[in-house]
Amino acid sequence: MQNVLLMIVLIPVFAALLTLTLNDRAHTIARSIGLLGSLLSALFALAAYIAFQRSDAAYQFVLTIPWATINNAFAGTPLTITFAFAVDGISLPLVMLTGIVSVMAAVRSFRVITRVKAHYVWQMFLVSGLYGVFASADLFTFFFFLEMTLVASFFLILIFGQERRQYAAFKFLIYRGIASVFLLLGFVGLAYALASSATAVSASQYMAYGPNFMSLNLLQLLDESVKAPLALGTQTWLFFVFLFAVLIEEAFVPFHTWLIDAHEQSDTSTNMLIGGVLMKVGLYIMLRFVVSMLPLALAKYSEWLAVLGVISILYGAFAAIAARDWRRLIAFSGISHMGLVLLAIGSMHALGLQGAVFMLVSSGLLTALLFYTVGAQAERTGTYEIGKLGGLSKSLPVLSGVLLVAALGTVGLPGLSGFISEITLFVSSFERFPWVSTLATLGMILAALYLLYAMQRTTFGPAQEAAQEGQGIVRDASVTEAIPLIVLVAFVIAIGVFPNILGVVVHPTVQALAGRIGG
Amino acid sequence: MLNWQSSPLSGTGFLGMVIGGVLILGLILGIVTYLIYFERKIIGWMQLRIGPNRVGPLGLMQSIADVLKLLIKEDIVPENADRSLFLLAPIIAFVPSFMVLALIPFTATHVFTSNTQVGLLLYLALSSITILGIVLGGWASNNKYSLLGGMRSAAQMISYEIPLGMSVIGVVLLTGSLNLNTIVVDQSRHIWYIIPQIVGFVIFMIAGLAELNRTPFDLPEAESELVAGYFTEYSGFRFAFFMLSEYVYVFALCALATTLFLGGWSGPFLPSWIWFAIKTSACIFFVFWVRATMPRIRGDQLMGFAWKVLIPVALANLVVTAGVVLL
Amino acid sequence: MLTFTQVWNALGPEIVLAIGGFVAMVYEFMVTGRAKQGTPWIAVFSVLVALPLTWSKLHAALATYSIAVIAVDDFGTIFSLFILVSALLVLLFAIASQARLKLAFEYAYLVLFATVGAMVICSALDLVTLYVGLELLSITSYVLVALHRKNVKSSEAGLKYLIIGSIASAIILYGLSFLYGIAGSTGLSRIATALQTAYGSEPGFVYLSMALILVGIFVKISAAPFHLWTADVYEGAPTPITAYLAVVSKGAVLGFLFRVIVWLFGAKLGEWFGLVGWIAVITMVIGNLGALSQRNIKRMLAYSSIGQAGYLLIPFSSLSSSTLASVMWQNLSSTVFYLFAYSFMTIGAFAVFGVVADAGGSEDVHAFTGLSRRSPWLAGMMTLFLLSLSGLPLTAGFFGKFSIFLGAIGAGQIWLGVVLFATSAIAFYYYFGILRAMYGKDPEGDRAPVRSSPMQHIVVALCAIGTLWLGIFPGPVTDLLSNLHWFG
Amino acid sequence: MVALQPFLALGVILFGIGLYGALTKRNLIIVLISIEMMLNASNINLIAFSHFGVTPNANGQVFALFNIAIAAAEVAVGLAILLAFFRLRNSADVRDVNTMKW
Amino acid sequence: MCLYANAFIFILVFLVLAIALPIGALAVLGPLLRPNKPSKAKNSTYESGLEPIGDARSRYNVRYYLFALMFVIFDVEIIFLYPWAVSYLTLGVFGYVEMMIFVVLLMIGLIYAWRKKVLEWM
Repeated sequence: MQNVLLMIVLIPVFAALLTLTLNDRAHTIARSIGLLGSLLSALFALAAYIAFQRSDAAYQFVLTIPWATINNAFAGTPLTITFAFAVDGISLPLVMLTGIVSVMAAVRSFRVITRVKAHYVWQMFLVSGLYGVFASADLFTFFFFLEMTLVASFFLILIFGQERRQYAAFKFLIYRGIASVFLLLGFVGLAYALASSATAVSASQYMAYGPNFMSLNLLQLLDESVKAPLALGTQTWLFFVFLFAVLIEEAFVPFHTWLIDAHEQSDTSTNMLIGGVLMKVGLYIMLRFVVSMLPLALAKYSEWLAVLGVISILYGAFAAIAARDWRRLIAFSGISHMGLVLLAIGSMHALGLQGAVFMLVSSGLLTALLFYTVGAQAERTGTYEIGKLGGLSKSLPVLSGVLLVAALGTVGLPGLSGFISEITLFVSSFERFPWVSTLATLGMILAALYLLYAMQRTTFGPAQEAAQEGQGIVRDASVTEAIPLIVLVAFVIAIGVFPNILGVVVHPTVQALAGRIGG
Repeated sequence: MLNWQSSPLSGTGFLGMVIGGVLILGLILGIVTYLIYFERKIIGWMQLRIGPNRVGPLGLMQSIADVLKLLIKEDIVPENADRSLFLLAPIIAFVPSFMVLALIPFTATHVFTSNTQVGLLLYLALSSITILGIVLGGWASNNKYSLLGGMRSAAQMISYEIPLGMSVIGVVLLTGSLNLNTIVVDQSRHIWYIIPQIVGFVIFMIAGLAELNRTPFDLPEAESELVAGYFTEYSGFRFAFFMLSEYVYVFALCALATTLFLGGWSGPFLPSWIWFAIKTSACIFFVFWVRATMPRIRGDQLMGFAWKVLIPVALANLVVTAGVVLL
Repeated sequence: MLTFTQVWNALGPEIVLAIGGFVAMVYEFMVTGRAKQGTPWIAVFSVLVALPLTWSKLHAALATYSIAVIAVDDFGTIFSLFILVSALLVLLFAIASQARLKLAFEYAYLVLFATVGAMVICSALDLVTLYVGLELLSITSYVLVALHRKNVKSSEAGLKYLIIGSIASAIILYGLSFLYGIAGSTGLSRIATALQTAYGSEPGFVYLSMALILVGIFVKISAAPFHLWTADVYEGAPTPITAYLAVVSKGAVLGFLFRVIVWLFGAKLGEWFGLVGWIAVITMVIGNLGALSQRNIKRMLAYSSIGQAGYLLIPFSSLSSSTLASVMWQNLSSTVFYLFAYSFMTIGAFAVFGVVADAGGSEDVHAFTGLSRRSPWLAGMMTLFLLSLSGLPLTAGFFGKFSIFLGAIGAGQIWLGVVLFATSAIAFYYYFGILRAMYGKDPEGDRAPVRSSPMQHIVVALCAIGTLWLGIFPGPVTDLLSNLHWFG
Repeated sequence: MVALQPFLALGVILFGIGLYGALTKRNLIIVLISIEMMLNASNINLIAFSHFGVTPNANGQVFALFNIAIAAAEVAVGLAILLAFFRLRNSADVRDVNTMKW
Repeated sequence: MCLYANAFIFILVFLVLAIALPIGALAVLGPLLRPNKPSKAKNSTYESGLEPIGDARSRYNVRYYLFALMFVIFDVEIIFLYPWAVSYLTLGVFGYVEMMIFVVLLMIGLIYAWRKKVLEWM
């Protein structure tokens, strides 16, 4: 099982390379390769889930491939860079999420009819990058795959987007590029700080690790940060570097505009991957690096996180109310929900952290579902504008039904995945920040308002012009279209009803993590 | 007392220098005056004419009369000329021609000679300044003939300067010094360098003639083509200075040839300066003889000859000489 | 008195190149017609001979091989290797472009002579040798730039480069003359010794000479604010020559910078190198911002190379904060690593640009429109080079930048590292602009594949292999670099 | 060092004039001449140092000789390029070097 | 002042004399002796008696420049032969070989110019 993660990451790359060799017109083969690649990766992810040691909080399936050594990297200390893969209870659910969403996106991409080959190539690269980000156990590996997602998404937006796709693609590139810079700075700073503090603590540790001491390997860094925690000053500036990167990555207010443009201009499958998976990366960074290795700074500035989270929640909610376009609405709603996760992290509690992970997965599934449905509707009616849609429940009962499930799930209806996430999350945040959390609940209430209103406008009510025009023939979801919907809905319900399928995996890790921050 | 060669400079030593300089100046003016006479006579005889014979006995005063005539003629500056350059050009041409005389060892005691270690190099360096005067004169006149003459002579002089410079390196190789006096002393001990360096000597004389713009290399002032070449617009004494510098160079070049190849002032029995005068006169006679004999060559032949014949031959001479010296 | 063996040991590769240059020259003017096409191959052959010779000099004992004016140390050797590899690529590139560019065949040996100059700069131990090498490189470069005699742009570029370059040379020389005055010797080691006392006794001269030399060098490596000539010269020069200027000239002068400044003014590093840090920052910012507004790809790449010069100055300015030898070695190896990476990706980018611009008859970004549909292979290669230039992982550019970044952080110059990557993020914009043209748009008009020759593909492939190799398996190179005894 | 200063001063003056001329003059020939002046300023320095310097030796003069040769090469190349430019643009004025944006 | 300088002071004396003579003859003696009656015709440019046509400072053949360039290179290179020649006897075989290389390079340069038809006048 040791290579399972490597397989997961590499299969999409092979699929992409295979697709590259195809003829430009071999659309069907390209689609099949794309679907098969995604499916195979997802199956391996499932295998990893099954083989995962439930009770173990530590990293599993560790695989380290040495890559390069920079001698004298810092005043005589060599720096080893590796390709290292491993998952724990936080990253495994996200790997699973990637698997589910990527397969659905691959199915969805059947609808692409121009430049099919290029679409699948970039999509496979994006998927591989996403897997890589979550499965990596080395700062360099992480960064590498993050950049891979950046380039791949750039091209997906650029080639397959709407009218203003160039603007959106470049905005996406620049924002996330800058975020990457800060991330890299944070990474190097982290590695450097952990190395230097360790040498200060004891020479024997240094000797024990030998020349491999200065490393970007996450396992070693974690180990080191437990043995010799960083000084508060160091933690603080690293914390802010990471925070800044995450704010941009995660499109928190005021850095949110790039996400709105990207979502508005992308095609559906890209939106599913970006909104469903890529937008979870920033908070994953928060959980992975900040919570585990900078606990002092986190404790000191956790209020900041809560406040930033609430600002995003409320801003996202109000902006979503004002949104006239479904995609904008989903984007703002996503920002709003991610603010919730930030708040949960700020609560510094095991339950909150668990809620955060749940929220990431749940929101990923629901966002993908929403984008899928909305995209499918727009394909038929030719518009995303809420005001122009209406009365679709008659002509499109399946799609409308799924939209309803998705909206309800996002709002937090019990029995769906959103509820269990929100409830765990709020429990812990109320304990720590009662006032702020009250404001956050207001955001959730607003979410119910805008989502249900928009859904109601679209699904029920009088049929609008656009819906009627809809190229004459309006057909409900075909079988191939319905499968992803059903699968996604099934997962949403499964998590809502049996939270333990996630919980058993997440819980031990989160407990261990919370132990570090005193939760 | 007036000797400045062997003691640190004093007032009287400086006086000696000045006296020496003035003496040479007077001497050279006389020499040039009679060089012109000499040339006209020689060419006349060779062409079965009489040459100047009206002014003074045997026409001896002819050149002096010419000089005086030039002195009292009007100094015309053309309207469109670049006035300051036009006025300056003859002086630029003349100054180096006179300065090189300071380097020639006329006698064994070389009172009138700057006995410097880099004499030969200085000679070549100074003499090439004259080209500037000629080009500037041609350009400043704003006359098509002048300009063309100036350009031609510049091209010719720079082309021939290279073989000239190369041809004397053989002599330097044999002596191991650039000091003209040492070169002469060396020859007086061994053999005149014209024997081992006969190729060098031939190149030197040919290139020297071309440097002087004399027949058969007198294209820049070819009367039939370019009126008077670069000094078409010059008149009066400015014209005289161009002429003067040309004849001073004839003398200086022959003196240099004597020094480098013919043993300079060295020779048995007679005083050294007489040996020097004899050898130089022979050289000068040769130069005039060539003028009387040879036709003018064509422009392309002229340049091609320098680059395609003289320079390779000079280099070959250099290689052979160096090899022989090494053995 | 020197023996021939000593000279050969110290200058073997240079001698091979020089002889190769003259053979190529004689061959070029003795044959006529199609046979002239053999000229650059003679040059390629001599570079191929010189490469293993240089390689064998790695780890050579300094004392055994060095002569008074030339040091055989690993610093010079590794820079020479870089120069030779780049020169080889440029030569192949030029051969490939020959059919369209109609370059005079003189370029073959001019490149060789310039390469000799560049190599001499990097291993010179004497001011005279240093300056002669510098001028050999510069003067041949002027000619190379102006090689298209019938082309106004080329002549103008040559003229501009000549004037700016000569002024810079003159300034450097003036600085060097004061060094000679201070030390009474032209040997670098003697000067270094003399300078240690001269800081106290003759501070004016020391600082004056240092300032003059630095200014001259900054002009030559087109560091801002002395960069104004770069874009014009690069635009006007024939494309292979542009690549040569961007890579070899810059690299060699950087070697000059390290050799002279670090050796001679080492004692005052701390005081002055903060200034170099500022220059590096300005250069990075101006280069990358300047590139944003360029429509002509050649100019854009020129500005990008200004930015790269800024990156290359970072290790140099990082030397200030620490006197640790290990910091210096790290900075040197990251510089050299980046130079190699820079060589592959820049020459590669110029090579693809050359193919596309020649075929399209335009140097504008429009020439690239829809390239991915017309020639996917070229588009893919260009993507690789651009990604490497923007510093994305698994390409040479990332690892190079990363190690420079590490060096800056290690020296405590975090802000330099931040500016490095922040300006790289700006650079995304214009690099991806080309990608946008290649992938985002359909070809205008001509949809046929871009005309190209096998030779062009070979050059591009070689550069791509280099870029990927350094990006994916940097290990061997970093090992090699970390085991060098830089200055013996 | 008493005798050194006048030479250095001469060098500075020459260098200054040369730099000024090279940067401001419009005629390209004059620019080239100015650059030559800058080089010669260095030569004066070198020769002055070689005679009056801390340890008088011939190195400076050798350096100066090399410089002269280099300067000759530079000027030859410069004139050749200028010539090519002149034949294309019929001008030797700096302001006409303007095909590309400066 | 040492003996070394004497030789050059002597040359300086010659320089002064060489400047003094033309100045004396042209600026001092000349105005006393010469008439000065400029007229339009007299001051016009001589062109075989015709009215001058156009400006004389036109472009001339590029050959002149090429020869000038050749001269610059070769003349300076020759200067290098002088110090070599002077100290030739102490340099020995090494010096010979080095200078042969130098001469061969010069020859290559010359033949280059030759083959490239730089030496064809007119």
